[in-house]
Amino acid sequence: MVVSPVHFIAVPLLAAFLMPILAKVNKNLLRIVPGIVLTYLGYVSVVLMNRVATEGTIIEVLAGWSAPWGINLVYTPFTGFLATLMIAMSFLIWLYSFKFKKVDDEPALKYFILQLMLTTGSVGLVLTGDIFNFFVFMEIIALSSYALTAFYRDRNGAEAAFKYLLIGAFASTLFLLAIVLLYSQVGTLNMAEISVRMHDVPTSMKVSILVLFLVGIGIEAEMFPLNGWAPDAYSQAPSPVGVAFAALVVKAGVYGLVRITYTLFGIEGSGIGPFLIIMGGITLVMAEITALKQTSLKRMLAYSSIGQMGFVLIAFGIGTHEAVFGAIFLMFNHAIIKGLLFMSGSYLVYNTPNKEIKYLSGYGMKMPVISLFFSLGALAIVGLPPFAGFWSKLYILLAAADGALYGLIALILVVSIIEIVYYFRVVGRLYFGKPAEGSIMRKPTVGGMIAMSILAIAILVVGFYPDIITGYIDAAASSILNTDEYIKNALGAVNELTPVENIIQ
Amino acid sequence: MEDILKLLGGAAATMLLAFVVGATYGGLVRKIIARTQNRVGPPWYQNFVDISKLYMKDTAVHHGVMQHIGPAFAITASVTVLMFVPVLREGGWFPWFENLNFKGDIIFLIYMMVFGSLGMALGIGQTGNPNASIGVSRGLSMMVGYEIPFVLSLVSVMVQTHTTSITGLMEWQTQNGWLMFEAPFAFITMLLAILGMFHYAPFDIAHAPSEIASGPPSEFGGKYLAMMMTSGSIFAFAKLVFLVDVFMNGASNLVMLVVKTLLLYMVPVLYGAVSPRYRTEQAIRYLWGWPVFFGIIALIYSIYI
Amino acid sequence: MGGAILAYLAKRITPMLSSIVSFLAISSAAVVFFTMTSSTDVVTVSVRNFTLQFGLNAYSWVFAAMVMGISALVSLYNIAYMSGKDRLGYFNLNFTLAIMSMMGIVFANDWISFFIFWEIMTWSSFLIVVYNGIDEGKIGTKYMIFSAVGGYAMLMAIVITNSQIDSFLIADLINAYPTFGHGMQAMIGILFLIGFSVKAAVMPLHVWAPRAYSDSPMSFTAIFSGLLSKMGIFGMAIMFISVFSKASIGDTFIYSQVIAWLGGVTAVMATFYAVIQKDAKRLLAYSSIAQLGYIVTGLAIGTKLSVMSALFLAVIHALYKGILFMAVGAVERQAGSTNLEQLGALIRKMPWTFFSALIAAIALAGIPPLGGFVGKWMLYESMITSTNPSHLFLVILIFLSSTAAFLYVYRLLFGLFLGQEEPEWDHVKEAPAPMVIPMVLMALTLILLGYAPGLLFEPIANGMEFLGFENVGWQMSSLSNIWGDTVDMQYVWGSVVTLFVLGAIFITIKNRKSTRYVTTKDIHTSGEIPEAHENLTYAVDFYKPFERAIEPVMRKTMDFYYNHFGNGLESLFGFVRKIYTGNGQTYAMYVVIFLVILLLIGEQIFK
Amino acid sequence: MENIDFNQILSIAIYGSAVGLILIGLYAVLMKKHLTKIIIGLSIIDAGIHLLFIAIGYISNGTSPIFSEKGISLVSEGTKMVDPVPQALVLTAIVIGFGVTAVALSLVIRLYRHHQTARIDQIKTLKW
Amino acid sequence: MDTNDKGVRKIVDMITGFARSNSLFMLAYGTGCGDIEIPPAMTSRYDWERFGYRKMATPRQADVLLISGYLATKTLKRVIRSYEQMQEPKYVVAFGSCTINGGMYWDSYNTIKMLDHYIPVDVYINGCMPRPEAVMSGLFDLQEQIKKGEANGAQKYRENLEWYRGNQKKVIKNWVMPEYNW
Repeated sequence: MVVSPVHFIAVPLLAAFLMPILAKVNKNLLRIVPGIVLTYLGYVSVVLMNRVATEGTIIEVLAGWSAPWGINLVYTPFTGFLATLMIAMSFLIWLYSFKFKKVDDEPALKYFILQLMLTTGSVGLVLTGDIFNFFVFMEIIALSSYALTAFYRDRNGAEAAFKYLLIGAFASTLFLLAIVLLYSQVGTLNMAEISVRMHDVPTSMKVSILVLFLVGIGIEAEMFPLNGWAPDAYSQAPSPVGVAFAALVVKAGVYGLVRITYTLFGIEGSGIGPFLIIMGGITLVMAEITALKQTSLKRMLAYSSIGQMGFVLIAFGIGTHEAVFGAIFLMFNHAIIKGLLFMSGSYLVYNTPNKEIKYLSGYGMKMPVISLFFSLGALAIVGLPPFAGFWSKLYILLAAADGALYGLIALILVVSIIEIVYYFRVVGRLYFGKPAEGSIMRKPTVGGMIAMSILAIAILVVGFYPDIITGYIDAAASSILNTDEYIKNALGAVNELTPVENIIQ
Repeated sequence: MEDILKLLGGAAATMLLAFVVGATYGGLVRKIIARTQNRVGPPWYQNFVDISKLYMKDTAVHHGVMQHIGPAFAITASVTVLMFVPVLREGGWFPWFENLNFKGDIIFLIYMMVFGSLGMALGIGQTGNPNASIGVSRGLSMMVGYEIPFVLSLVSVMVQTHTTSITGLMEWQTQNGWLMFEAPFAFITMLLAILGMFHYAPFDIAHAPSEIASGPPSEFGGKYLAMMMTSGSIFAFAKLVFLVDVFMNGASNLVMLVVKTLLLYMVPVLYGAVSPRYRTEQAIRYLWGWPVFFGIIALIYSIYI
Repeated sequence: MGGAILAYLAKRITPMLSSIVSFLAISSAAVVFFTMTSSTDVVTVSVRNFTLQFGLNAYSWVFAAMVMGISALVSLYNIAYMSGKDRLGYFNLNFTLAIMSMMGIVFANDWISFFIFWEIMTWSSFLIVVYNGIDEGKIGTKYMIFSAVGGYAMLMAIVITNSQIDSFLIADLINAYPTFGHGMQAMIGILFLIGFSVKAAVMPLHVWAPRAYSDSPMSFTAIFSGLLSKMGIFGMAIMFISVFSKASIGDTFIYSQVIAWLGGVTAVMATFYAVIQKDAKRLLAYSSIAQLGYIVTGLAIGTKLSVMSALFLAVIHALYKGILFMAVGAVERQAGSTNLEQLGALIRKMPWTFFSALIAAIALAGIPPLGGFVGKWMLYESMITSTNPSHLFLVILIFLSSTAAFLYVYRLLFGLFLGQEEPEWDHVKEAPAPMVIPMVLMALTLILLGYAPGLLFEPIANGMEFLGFENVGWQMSSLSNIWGDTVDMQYVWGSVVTLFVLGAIFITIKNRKSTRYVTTKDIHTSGEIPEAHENLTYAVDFYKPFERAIEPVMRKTMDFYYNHFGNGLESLFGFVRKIYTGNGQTYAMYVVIFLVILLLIGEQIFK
Repeated sequence: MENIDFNQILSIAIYGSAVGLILIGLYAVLMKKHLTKIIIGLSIIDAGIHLLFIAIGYISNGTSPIFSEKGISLVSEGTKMVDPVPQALVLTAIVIGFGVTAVALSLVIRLYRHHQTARIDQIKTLKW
Repeated sequence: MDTNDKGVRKIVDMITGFARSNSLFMLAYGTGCGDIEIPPAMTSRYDWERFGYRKMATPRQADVLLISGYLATKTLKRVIRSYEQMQEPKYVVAFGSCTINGGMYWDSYNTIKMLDHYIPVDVYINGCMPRPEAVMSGLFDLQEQIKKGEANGAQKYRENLEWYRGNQKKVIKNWVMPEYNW
């Protein structure tokens, strides 16, 4: 079987729609099928990664229509890296949630379908080379996220989901409006093509489109004034979904932001860079400040996630190769570390009222392994060596220093101190104090333990030996920065098959 | 071998001299205080009698090994200080009293001077007597008070003369005149500091006999007290010689030595004879007030002269 | 060299399941270290686009030897001290990590690995600080905040340096520093100094230290105060000597002055606080801060003698503060308390502990003839002989601090070991051998160093020559300043020891038969008979008069201001976060407002 | 008045009504407190945008967008064919909008059951 | 002691006698009204310091225990303890009639009559109260005794400890004195 990027979308989507039928056949199938699908996708992505490394960007044209008319998937090192990351995280989430919903099968069915759809959406969003499909995948993500957020009937999930929906629908509307305006100006939906034709667009219109895009995608990327939905959704969604938000949804959002700013509008000299830095800075500060005052562990993690995204935005805003490298590294780190934190954290707070931190005293003794994982994650996310988080922070700081942005460095470091404070509050609490009476520990499932162990090992390995991953990230950074190459590759397919020939076929 | 013999002989001679002069001074002080109070006072040799009586006490009790060797700390400190202080200036009888004059300097002596206090304090601590501990607390606190002007004065002298050794200081004085006049502010500071240093009134709260039962030595009797008093006599003399060396160019013969030390000694004694008593914190604040002020002036003077 | 690194990496991965394993690991690393012959190997690890270098030089050898030697002994102590406590694996893992990260710091030849190990050291020690779990985590948080401030200041300096010279090597910074502009020099210098000052607990950045020192298990505090804080000194010495001295005098003069005075003020204030403490651990913690103040001052003055004294004091301080913390730890373990107002008269029960503590206390007080005096002497002499008038005033501060140090030293020994014997402490026994042996060994080292400080001068002089001094002279047992005045430690030592032995013999054999030991209940109490349970020891508010005398300077602590600042900040944060109202419509409103604003000013932003 | 181009009026009307719909929807979303009204507002915004999209793609007097073999050249000639893409996209968007609305309404039902109210300013259990 | 050393011993005794007698450190037990006579003896009117007498604050340093007046059974306990804490050689000087025979408290139920029964007294000074002159005269007597080597109350006390203890315990009902190895 020849692997191609299409499988990323086709296989999970197919599986998702087949699952109700499969569930009728055997109830256990619906737990196993996502695993099989994701394992297969993992295989595909590994193969493709290797192929990209040797042959360069892979373009997959769908339905026989080549660019700029047809819908195409662009598998660059950058998108490939993100897709692989997403699939890997998705697989771990599946492992983690394998036995999570055993109470009754009906929600489990929905859950796995939605999870597969979420994966599809995220991976598709990353891979697509077409702005409207981008929108469609964004909506797939959004819809499955709404549903997943409201998954538990007994929590305030519905409220969170409604807020998410309200903002999310707004986002998609604005995004659509942007697409409309863009189309009216350039008359194409292929991103590479748009990028080429962007020069001709009058500035005011260009700015309006950019602003609409920024706001629309900024909502998904949790940019500051647009992120009111995020903490609620993170904290009310089932914990694997929290992981999925951190590892898939937000990453997709950031990807979109980057793709639009870098490829469509061009980062250099456009004022987008400083804008991203400023907005990222504000996001970072606001989120960390708010996180400091949280009493609920999950909300704290959510705000921390927002903060990290702000950090990523800063790094993308700086826009040098080093900064983008750091940003992608940070995206990777954030996915694995926040994944670990959400996974272990939700075990910790499983039985505490309101998921409050203050009830966690002394859990270090009751749940040693989980607490260890959480502490590891906490150490890593604040960027303490020798864990993974340190390297990404270091590279971003180096990039900032190269740009002589000393104030920014100071800001990042001050905020890191706030981050340290609230994370270490929790870690400190875990390791001393007496556990409250009658608190029941939830035993972690085998799948969950495996997932967390893999993440923990990944954090350690990347921390000790970052070179294991830096090669891929370097390639990814080059590919996102090199817009011309992207255009050439994406449109290069045109030269191989002329559209007319296509039509005739 | 000869050196060692000479050293030991010199040391013994110096110790004897110091003890005799120190104890005599002790008697004289008592006499003088008595005279100021319109009394006759004990004979000048009274201290010898007291000390020898105490050595002749039949029994002695101690509360533990630290109390037992506490007086040994004290005598170590006083004799070591004595060994490193030039008793006489070059020439004359000097070779007999050379001891270890060239092996140490002022900073070392400052530190050596507190060695005994601390050792004694440890011995005193072991007795468990609350009065003794209160005395120690007061004494050590007061020490912090007077060390500051003391050191300020010495530092300014050292800065002015560009040497930290006593023999160097004395050479400087031989050429340039007594530091008492060359460094007047330092001398004033020192005079104020030694009021506290000799623990006479008004800085005698550490030993207040009727309030805290003579304070630190209240559990020491017999040979322990005798040794403390011996050490005290030697130490008083050593300190005086040190001060005379620093400010009055030492002495070329024993007569001059006695005259100079006695003159200097009279300052705290006479001041104390007519003074009431400061509380500890008052004493510390006093010592950190004018004396330090003068000390700083002395330091500035020594830097810019 | 490579062996040590390897051993150390291997150790790090091994889960430290018991203290013994950790002791074996550390001591074997120590053995490897001390038997290492060639010290010029450089191990290079490359990460992406830069390389990390590890190597040993004459300067870092001093610190490496100190770390290895003392931590090997302390880890022996640790076996007995920690036996029977919870979560040994957790503790020992961090314990070993901290020690090994210190080795990493001294081995590091580049700033990145320096920083990596620095931070490992920080968080592993943080995890130990919260191990005891007292006071709701405030101590740990404070420690972490300040360490983070320091660490990040350092990181900032590192990345800025890299942006200037495109190299992380320490040597490159030293060479390139003079070529920077003034602002850049100042920024890098100050940031590095902040980073190191936090660990060295210099005055405005010290508030984490007392509690962090006192609330960790004592076997770690011996390391914490003795060695870990020395890493700040390690870095500071590099800054002051190698980096600043290459730059033009005028610029760096100010930093040196400021830091020197800060060190002096630290020494005085911390000493005052130490004097009024009621808890032995807290007392020692403040004392550590004060002693670090001396060392910092010594470094900042920057003459040959002062730097030598600072490095000498650094090593000596590790020794004596290690002993004292271990002794207090032994008391804590045996008697279950470290309250100076309650304990007493343990001297007869724990003679060896007392002996080591006594030696260490004498060294701490700087009284001849022990090693502590050597360091202090050099420090004073360097200041007095300094050509800079401000140092002459500084010497008074230092002197005040070191005189006041007698107070707390006495308080410590008195509170723990002297005073009246109480039935309450009758059960106390001498600490087990693994605890006593390291203490006594270290005490003997102190005595030896008093006799022959040259043993320590040699590596220090080599290290200083490496750092950039020329012709660092030293003699085996004689100290001298630049005015040519000397102190002959052999004679001092000989005189003191001879006289002491003679005096002790005399007082012992005199009336030996009729000299008796009586219990501490048999004291003069104006005839009153104290009952067995009555404690007459004067231990509460021991230095109340002194406290009253220094009261004006003690009214407001630095801690107070920091707490106010922190609380104000927290309430500000609490206010700011109200922007997340919880109303979905408000969020939508934010989106629209943001959109409108961007649309309005978009053309100005995006060109 | 005879100069008035009907097409121009039509396009102004269409564009105007699109913008109007968007603004009305925006008002509903931002000002109305009832959840259902907010959702209706969202739908109205959607409708407005769809209208706008169609309007952009529409070319008066254009032919229906059916490619012949010379399809490409038709585009380059320009004006005769109505752009098919917006229509296709709007169809997709409508479907998506429908989905969103459905999910939203189901959420409203659940919220009402949970809180016994459908006023958005009273559903604020999650905040700060 | 060898007979040959007799001469030496004599000289030594002389010196010790001189030193001991001329350096009397006193611990005044000033419970009774007699204590008011000590300040005049100390101060410039009579100035006993000229004879080497000196008031000490603690029994450890003192040679002489001055009992200045009547002793209640309650205070006797303190006296005994103070006496036992003194270092040998030690002497007791009791003054005032009360210490001799109870004086005006001769029929009091809680005042001891003969101090001699409880601790060995070297010198009694009678009078109610004895004037400073009398006190000093008594001390001169003590000096003479010391010189002659006759003031050996402490030795007596040690030898007849059981008898003394018996007497002491008779009057002190709640005997809680610790058995120090004085």
